[in-house]
Amino acid sequence: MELVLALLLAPLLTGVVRRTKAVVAGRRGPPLAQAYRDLWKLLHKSAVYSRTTTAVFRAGPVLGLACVGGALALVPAGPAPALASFPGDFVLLVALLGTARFATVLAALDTGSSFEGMGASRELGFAVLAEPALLLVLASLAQATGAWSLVPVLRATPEAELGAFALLAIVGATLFGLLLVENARIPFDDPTTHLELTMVHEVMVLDHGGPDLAAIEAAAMLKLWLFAGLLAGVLLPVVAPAPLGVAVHVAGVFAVGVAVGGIESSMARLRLVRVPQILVALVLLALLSWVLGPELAALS
Amino acid sequence: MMLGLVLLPLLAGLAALAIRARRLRELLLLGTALLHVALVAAAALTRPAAAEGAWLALDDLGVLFLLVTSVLFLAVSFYAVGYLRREPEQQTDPEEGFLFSNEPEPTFVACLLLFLASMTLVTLSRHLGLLWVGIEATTLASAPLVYFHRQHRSLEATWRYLIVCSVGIALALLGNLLIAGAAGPAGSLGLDDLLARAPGLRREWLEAGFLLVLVGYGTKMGLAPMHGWLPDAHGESPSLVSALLSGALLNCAFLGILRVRQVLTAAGDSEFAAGPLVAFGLLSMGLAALLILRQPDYKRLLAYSSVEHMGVLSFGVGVGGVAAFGAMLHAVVHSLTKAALFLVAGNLLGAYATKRMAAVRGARAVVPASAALWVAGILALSGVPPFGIFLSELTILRGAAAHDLVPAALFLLFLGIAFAGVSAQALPMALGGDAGGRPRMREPVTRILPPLLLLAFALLLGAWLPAPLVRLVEGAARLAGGG
Amino acid sequence: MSALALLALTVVVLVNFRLLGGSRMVPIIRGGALQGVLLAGVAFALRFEHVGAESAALAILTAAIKGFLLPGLLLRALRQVEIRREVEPFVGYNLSLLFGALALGAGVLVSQRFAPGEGVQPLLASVGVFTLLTGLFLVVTRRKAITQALGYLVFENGIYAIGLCVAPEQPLLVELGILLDVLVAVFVMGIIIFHIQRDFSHIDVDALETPSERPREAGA
Amino acid sequence: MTLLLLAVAALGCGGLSAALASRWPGWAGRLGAGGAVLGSALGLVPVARVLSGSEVGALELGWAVPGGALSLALDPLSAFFLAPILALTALTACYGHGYLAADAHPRRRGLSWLWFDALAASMVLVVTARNGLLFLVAWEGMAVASYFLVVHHAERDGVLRAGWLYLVATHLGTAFLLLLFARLAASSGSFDFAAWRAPAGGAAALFVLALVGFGAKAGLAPLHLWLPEAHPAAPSHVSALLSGAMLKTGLYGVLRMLEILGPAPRSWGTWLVAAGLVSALAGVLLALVQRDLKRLLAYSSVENVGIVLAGIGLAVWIRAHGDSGLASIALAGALLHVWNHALFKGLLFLGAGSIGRGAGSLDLEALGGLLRRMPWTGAAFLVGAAAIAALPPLNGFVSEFLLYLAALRSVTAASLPSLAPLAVIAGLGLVGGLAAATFAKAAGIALLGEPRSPGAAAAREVGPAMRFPMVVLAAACVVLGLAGPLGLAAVEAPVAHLLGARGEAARALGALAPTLWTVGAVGGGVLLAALGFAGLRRSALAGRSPRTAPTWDCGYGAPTPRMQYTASSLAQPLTALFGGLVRERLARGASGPRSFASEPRDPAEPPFRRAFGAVAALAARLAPLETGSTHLYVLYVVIAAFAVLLWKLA
Repeated sequence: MELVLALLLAPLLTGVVRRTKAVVAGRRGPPLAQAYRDLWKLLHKSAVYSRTTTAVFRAGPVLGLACVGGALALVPAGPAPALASFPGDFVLLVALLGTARFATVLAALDTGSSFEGMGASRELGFAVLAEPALLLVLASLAQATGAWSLVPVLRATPEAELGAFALLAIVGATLFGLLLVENARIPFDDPTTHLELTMVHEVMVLDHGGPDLAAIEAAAMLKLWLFAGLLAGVLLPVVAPAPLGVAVHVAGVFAVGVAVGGIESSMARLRLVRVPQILVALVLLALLSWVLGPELAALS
Repeated sequence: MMLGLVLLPLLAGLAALAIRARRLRELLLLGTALLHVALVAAAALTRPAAAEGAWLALDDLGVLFLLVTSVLFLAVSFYAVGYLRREPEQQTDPEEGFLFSNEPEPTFVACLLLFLASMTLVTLSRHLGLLWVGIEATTLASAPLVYFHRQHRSLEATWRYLIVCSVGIALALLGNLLIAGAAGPAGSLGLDDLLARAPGLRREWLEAGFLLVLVGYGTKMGLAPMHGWLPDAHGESPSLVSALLSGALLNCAFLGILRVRQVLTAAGDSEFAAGPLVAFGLLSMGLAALLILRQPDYKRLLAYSSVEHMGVLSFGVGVGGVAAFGAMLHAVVHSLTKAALFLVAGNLLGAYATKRMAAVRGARAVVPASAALWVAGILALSGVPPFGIFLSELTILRGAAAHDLVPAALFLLFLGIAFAGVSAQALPMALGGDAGGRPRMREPVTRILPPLLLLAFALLLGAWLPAPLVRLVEGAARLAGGG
Repeated sequence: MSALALLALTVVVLVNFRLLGGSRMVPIIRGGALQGVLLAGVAFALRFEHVGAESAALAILTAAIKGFLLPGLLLRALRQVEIRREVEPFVGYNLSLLFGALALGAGVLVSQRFAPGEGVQPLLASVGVFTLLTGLFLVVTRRKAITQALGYLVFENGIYAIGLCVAPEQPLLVELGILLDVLVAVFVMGIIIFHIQRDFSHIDVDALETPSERPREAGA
Repeated sequence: MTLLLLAVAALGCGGLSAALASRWPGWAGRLGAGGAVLGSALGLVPVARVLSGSEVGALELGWAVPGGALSLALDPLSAFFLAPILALTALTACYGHGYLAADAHPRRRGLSWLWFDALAASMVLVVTARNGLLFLVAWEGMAVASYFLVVHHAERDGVLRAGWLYLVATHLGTAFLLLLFARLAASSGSFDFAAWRAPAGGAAALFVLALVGFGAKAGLAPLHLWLPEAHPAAPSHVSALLSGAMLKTGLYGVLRMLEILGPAPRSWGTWLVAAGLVSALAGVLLALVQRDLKRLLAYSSVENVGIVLAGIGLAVWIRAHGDSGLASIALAGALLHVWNHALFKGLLFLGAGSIGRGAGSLDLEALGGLLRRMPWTGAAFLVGAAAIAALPPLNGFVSEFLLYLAALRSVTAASLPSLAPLAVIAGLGLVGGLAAATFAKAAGIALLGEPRSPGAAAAREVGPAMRFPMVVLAAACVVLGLAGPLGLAAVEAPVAHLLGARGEAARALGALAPTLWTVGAVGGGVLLAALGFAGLRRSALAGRSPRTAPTWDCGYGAPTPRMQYTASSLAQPLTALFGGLVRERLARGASGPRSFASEPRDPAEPPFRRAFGAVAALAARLAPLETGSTHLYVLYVVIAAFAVLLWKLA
C-alpha cells in the first residue's frame, strides 16, 4: 500500500519541499508537479556512457531504484498493512538501503573520476554511522512496543502519558536527523549545489544521464517518501480505519515535507568535519531511547 | 653372559689399537657393534636371572638404556666407517683457516669401543662403586674422541670436559661414600643389600649422599647450571661422537642418579628426591631455552637442546607416576632423535664447511636428503605429533597436570621458547632460498641410512608402541619414578 | 688413634697450606705426593688393626701410585713445558691462605654437624673436608693446567680421607677401580698438557682463545 | 563411517602418489588434485546423511599408545563443520591444479600436493576425532602441513619469516590446548571425549584455556597476528582453504569444549560476545586500512570469526536464561555464518589469487579496471564482495539476519536484562557498515575505473580450471541467499545436538522458515524489479542510440588514472574517524616535494613485540653465563652442590 502511494505521490512530496523553501524565501517557486515533468523529460532523452564504465555503471541506478522499492514494500501506510511483514523486517529494510548505497558507490567508482570517488568516499563515511543509528532506533521502538515487525510497531497506539510522549520525541528527533542524512538534505549535504567539492550524494551521480538519471531521481524521491512515511507512522497515532487513516497518514507525510523545507531554508550546510560528530550524536540518541525505553514505559 | 657384554668391546678396543690395516679395523668395529646388539637383544629377551648380590645384572632400567646405547652405537659405527674413509689426513679449519691433522685412526676406533665397554659396564653394574668406576671410565674413554680434530679449540673443549666432569664425578664418589657410611661401618655399596637394608640406613647421610650424587652425575648429564662443558664438547667433537655423547652417555649418567633414587625409595623417602629433580629439571629447561635463542652455531644449538631435554627427563622423574613413564619413553626417543640430528648436522657441516646457521641456506637444493632429514629431525625434536617426543612430553604433562598447573605451565612455556628459538634458525637452513651457487652434492648411503633409520624408529615409537617395549618402560618407570 | 696417624694428619694440613701459598710448581707437586703417601699411611694404620692384610696391602699400593707414579708423571710434563712458576692466578696467594683457614673451620664444623659414628676420628673427617675444599679451590683459581690437574689430585685425596672415616673398608675391586681411574685421569691430563704446550707454548687454560668468546654475531 | 575412512585414504594416497611423481610435475598435479576431489566427494556422502538426520556408526579401534584410541565419530556438529572443509578442499584443489600449472617451481609441485592432501586429511580427522590424543595429533599435523604450504614460495623475502611466525603462533596456541587436555585427562583418567567431565571447581579456568587455545587457531582478535602474515604468503588456493576451512576448526573446538564442559553459565556467554565483538570490530577496522588485497581478506576473516563467536556467545547467554528456542535461532545464525563465510571468503581468496596471477600485483594502488579485462574473475569477486558485506539478496545477509532476530527477540522478552543483545545489535550494525565500506573499496578500486599500472592494464583472464570453482562458489552464495530455509534445514541437526533440546529447536527453526522465504522473496523481487527497470530503460533508449565518450567529470581536459581515488584516500574519512589505525608520514620538505604516505598499523602488535623483546633481553642478560672459562664452570658445579645441600638439609 505504501509502495503504491509512494509511486504516485513521491514527486509531489519533493515539489512540496521545494515550494516550502521558495515560499519561505519569498519566491513563488516552481509548480508542484515540476518533478513529474523532470522525470518525464529525462525518460525521453538519450544517454552518454563513459568508455571506462562497465555493466556495473548501468546496473547502479536500476538496482538502487529496485532496492528502495523493495524497502517501501515493508512499510505500512498508517492503518493499511505493508506488502510483506514478518519479524525483523526492518533489519531487511536497513539492509536494502545498504544494497542501494553499495550499488550507487560502485557505479560512481566505475567512472574513474576523482569527483565521483570523493562522493563515494564521503557516502561510505556517513553510512558507517547512519546505518547502526537507524537500526537501533527501530529496534528501540520494537523493544518499547514489544513487537518485532514494522506493521504492529507503527500501528501500536502509544498511550498519551508523559513517558511514551518523551520516548516518541527522542525517536522522532533521531528519525528526522537520519532522514536529513540519508536523503542528502541541507545540514548534511546540499542537493541543489553546483560546486562538486561540496557535494556528497549529487556528485556520485555526476556522470549519469537520460533514463539512468531518471531512475536515480525517482529513487531519491521514493527514499524521501519512505523516511517521511516512517516518521509519520511513528508520530501519528492510528485513529481511524482504512480510507480516513491513510489520508491522515498522507497528510502527515506532507507535513514532514514542509518541515524538511523549513529546516533547509533556515540552516546552512555544516562543515564536512562536523557531520560525523552529529552522526555520533544521533547514534547516542538512539542508544538513549533504547536504554530509557523500559524506564519510560514503566513511568507511564 | 653379563661379563661377556662388557669384555667384548673392551677386548675389541685393545685389539683395534694393534691393527694397522684400515679395512680390518672397520670390520672389527662393525662386527663388535653387531655382536653387541645381538647379545643385548638376547639378554633382553631371555633376561637371565642374576644371583643375589652379583656385581653385574640386568634389570628393566638397565636393559632399556643398554638397548638404546647399543642400537645407537651400531648406527654411529656404520656412519663412522664412511666418515673415517672420507676424512682427509690434513685439512684446513673452516672457522680460522689454519691447517690441522686428525687423531690417528686406531686410537679413535679403540676409544670408541672402550667408550661402549664403559657404558655397558655402567648399565649392568649392581654396585654403586662399580657404577662410579664405569662413569669415570666413560669420561676418560670419550676425552680422546672429543679431541679427534687436533686443533686448539677441540683441545680446549676436551680439557674443559675432562676437568669439569672429573670434579663432578668426584663429588658423586663422595656421595657414594656417604651412602655406604649411612649403613654404619659394615656398609657396602652393593645395590641389592643396600635395598634390603634401606629402612635401617641413617636417613640424613642417605639424603646428603643422594644430593651429592645428583649434582655429581648431574654434571655428567648436563643439567644446568653444571652444563658448561656440554656445548663446547659437542660443538668441537666430530658429529658422530656428539651423537654418542648426547644419545647414550647422558642417559647413563641419568641411570646413576636413578639407582640412588631406588635406594631412597626403598628407604621410604622417595618424596625427598622429587623436589630437587623438578627444580633442576625446570632450571635446565629454562636456562637452555633462553640460551638457545642467541645461539648462532647449529651444533651448539643441538647441545643446548640436549641440556633442555635432560631437564625434561629430570622433571618427568621428579613428578613421578605417569610422568615417570613419559620420562623413560622420552629418554629413549630423545636419544634416537638427537643422535640422528647430530649425524645430519655432520652431513651439513661436510657440505657447507661452516657451523654458523646464518651461512647455511638452500640445503634443499645442495644436499636434499640431509635437508629433508634435518627438517624432520628439527620438527621431531620440537614435539610435533607423529614423532615420539610429542607422546612422551604429553604423558609427562599429563602426570604434571594432575597436581597443580604452575609447573606444567612453566614446562610448556620453556618448550615453547626453545621451539621458537630452534625453528627460527634451523628451518631456514633447509628451506631457505638461494644455495649460494653450490652444486648438488652426492650423498653416500653411509651418511644417510643411519640417521634415516634412527628417525624412522623415533617415528615408529610415536605412532605404535610394541607391547614388550611398553612393559619394559613401565618396569623402568616403576623403578625410577619412586613408584 | 695412634699418635703417628695424628702427626700425619697435621702434616697433611700443613701441606694444604703450602699448596695454597706456594707459587712454584715443583714444591706443589711434591706436596701433593707427600699428602697422598701420608693419607695412605693413615689408611694402612687404620686397617691394619681392624680388618686384615690384603686391604692394608692395597693401602701401600695406593701410597706407591699417589706418592711416586703420578707426581713423576706431572714432573715429566713439567720438564717438557719449561714452565716453573704460576704467574698471577685469579686469586692472590695471601687471599688463598685466608680461604685455607676458612676451609679448615668449615671442615671442623661439618665433621661436628654430621656427628660421625663411633670409631671415626672427627679429626680425619675435618682434614678430609679441608683437603677437598683446597683441591677445589686450586682447580677453580689457578691458571696453569698442571696446577689444575694437581688440584684434582688433592680433591681426590680429600675424598679418599672422608671415605676412610665414613666407610672404612671397601671391597678390593672397587678400591682398585677408583685408584685406577684416578691414575688414568691424571695420565690423560698429562698427555693433554703436553699437547697444549706443543700448540700454544704456554699452559694458561684461560687464554686458550675459548670458542664461546669468539666475536658473537647479532643474536638469532 | 567406512566412506569417511575411504575419503581419508583417498586423500592420503593422492598426496603420497603426487609426492612420488614429483619428477613429472604434470602427473603430480593431476594425482594430487584428483585425490583431493575424490576424497572430498567420498566424504560428503556420510556428511549429507548425518545432516539429514540419520545416524552414522562410530569407529572404535585400539591404538598401541598410552591413553590413545583411534576413535572417530560423525555427529551432527562434526558433519556440519566437515561439509565446508570438504567442499572447499575439492574446489581449491581444482583451482590449485590450474594455479600451480604456471608456478615457478615445477619440481616442488609434488611435495606441495602431498602437504595439501595431508592438510585436508588432518582437518577431516580433527573434526571427527573423539579421543584427545588423536585430536592433538591431527591438530598439530594440520599446523605442520599448512606451514609447509605457506613456505611454498620460500625464496620470496618475508615468506619464511611469515611461515615461522605462523608455526610459533600455532604451537603456542596448542600449548594451551595441551594443558587443557592434560588437565581433563588427569581429572577423568582417560583421553576419550566421552569420559571427560568439567571438574567441579576449575570449569572457568578450563574454559579460558579453551577460548585462548582455539581462539589462537581461529584468529580471535588479540591472537590474530599470524593470520595477516601467513595467508598472503601462501599460494592463493592454500590461503583460500586456510581461511575458509582451517579457521573453522578453531570454532569447532570452542563448540566441542562448550558441549564437554556442560551447561555454560551466563558469564561465559558475555565473555564470548565481548571477545567476538572486539575481534569483529578490530578485524574490520584493520581490513579497511589495508592496501594488500590478501591482507585485507585475512583481516576480514578475523572479523567474521568474531561475528560467529559473538553469535555463539549470544546463544550461550540466552540459553543460560533458559529460553533454548530463542538460543537455537542465535546458534543457527552463528553456524550458518560459518558456512557462508567458508563460501564467500573462499571465493574472495580465489578471486584475489586470479587477480594476482592476471594483473601481476595484489597492491590495490596498482590495480583498477580489471572487471573489463577479467570479466569472469571480476564478476565472481563482485558477488563475493557483496555477499561478505551482508547485502540482502545474498547469503551473508541471511545469517546476520538470524543473529539480529535472535538479539532483537531476546531484548523484547521482558525477562532478560538487555546488555548483551544490545551490544550484538549495535556491534553487528557498526561492523556491517564498515564491512560494506571495506569491500566497496576492495571491489571498487580493484575492478572498476582506470587501471593504475601497466600490469593491470595488460591483465588477462585466468584459465578455465581457475574460473570454474569461482563461478560455483558465487552461484552457491546467490542460491543460499535467495533460498534461506535450505541453510536452515542443514543447521537444525547440529543446533539440536548442541542445545540438547531437540523439540524446542525444531519448533523455533520451523517457525522461522516462512520468514526466511519472505526475505528470499523480497530479495528476488528486488532483482526482478531491477531487470524490469533495465528492460524499461532499453525500450526508452531504443529510438536514441547512446554514444560513448570519455568520462565527463565536469569537463576535465585530460583525466589520467593517477587522478582517481586510491584505496587509502577512499578510506580516509573513516580512518580519521577511528584514529590510531594508520601510521601517516607527511614529508614537509622545505624545498623538495611534499609527500604523504600512510601504511596500516596493527595496534595488537606492540604488546606482543614487547613481550618477545623482554624474553630476548633476558636471554641476552644470560649470555655471559656462557663465558667459556673452565674455572667458572667448576665454580658453578660447586655452587650448585652447596646450594642444593643447604636447601634440602639445612
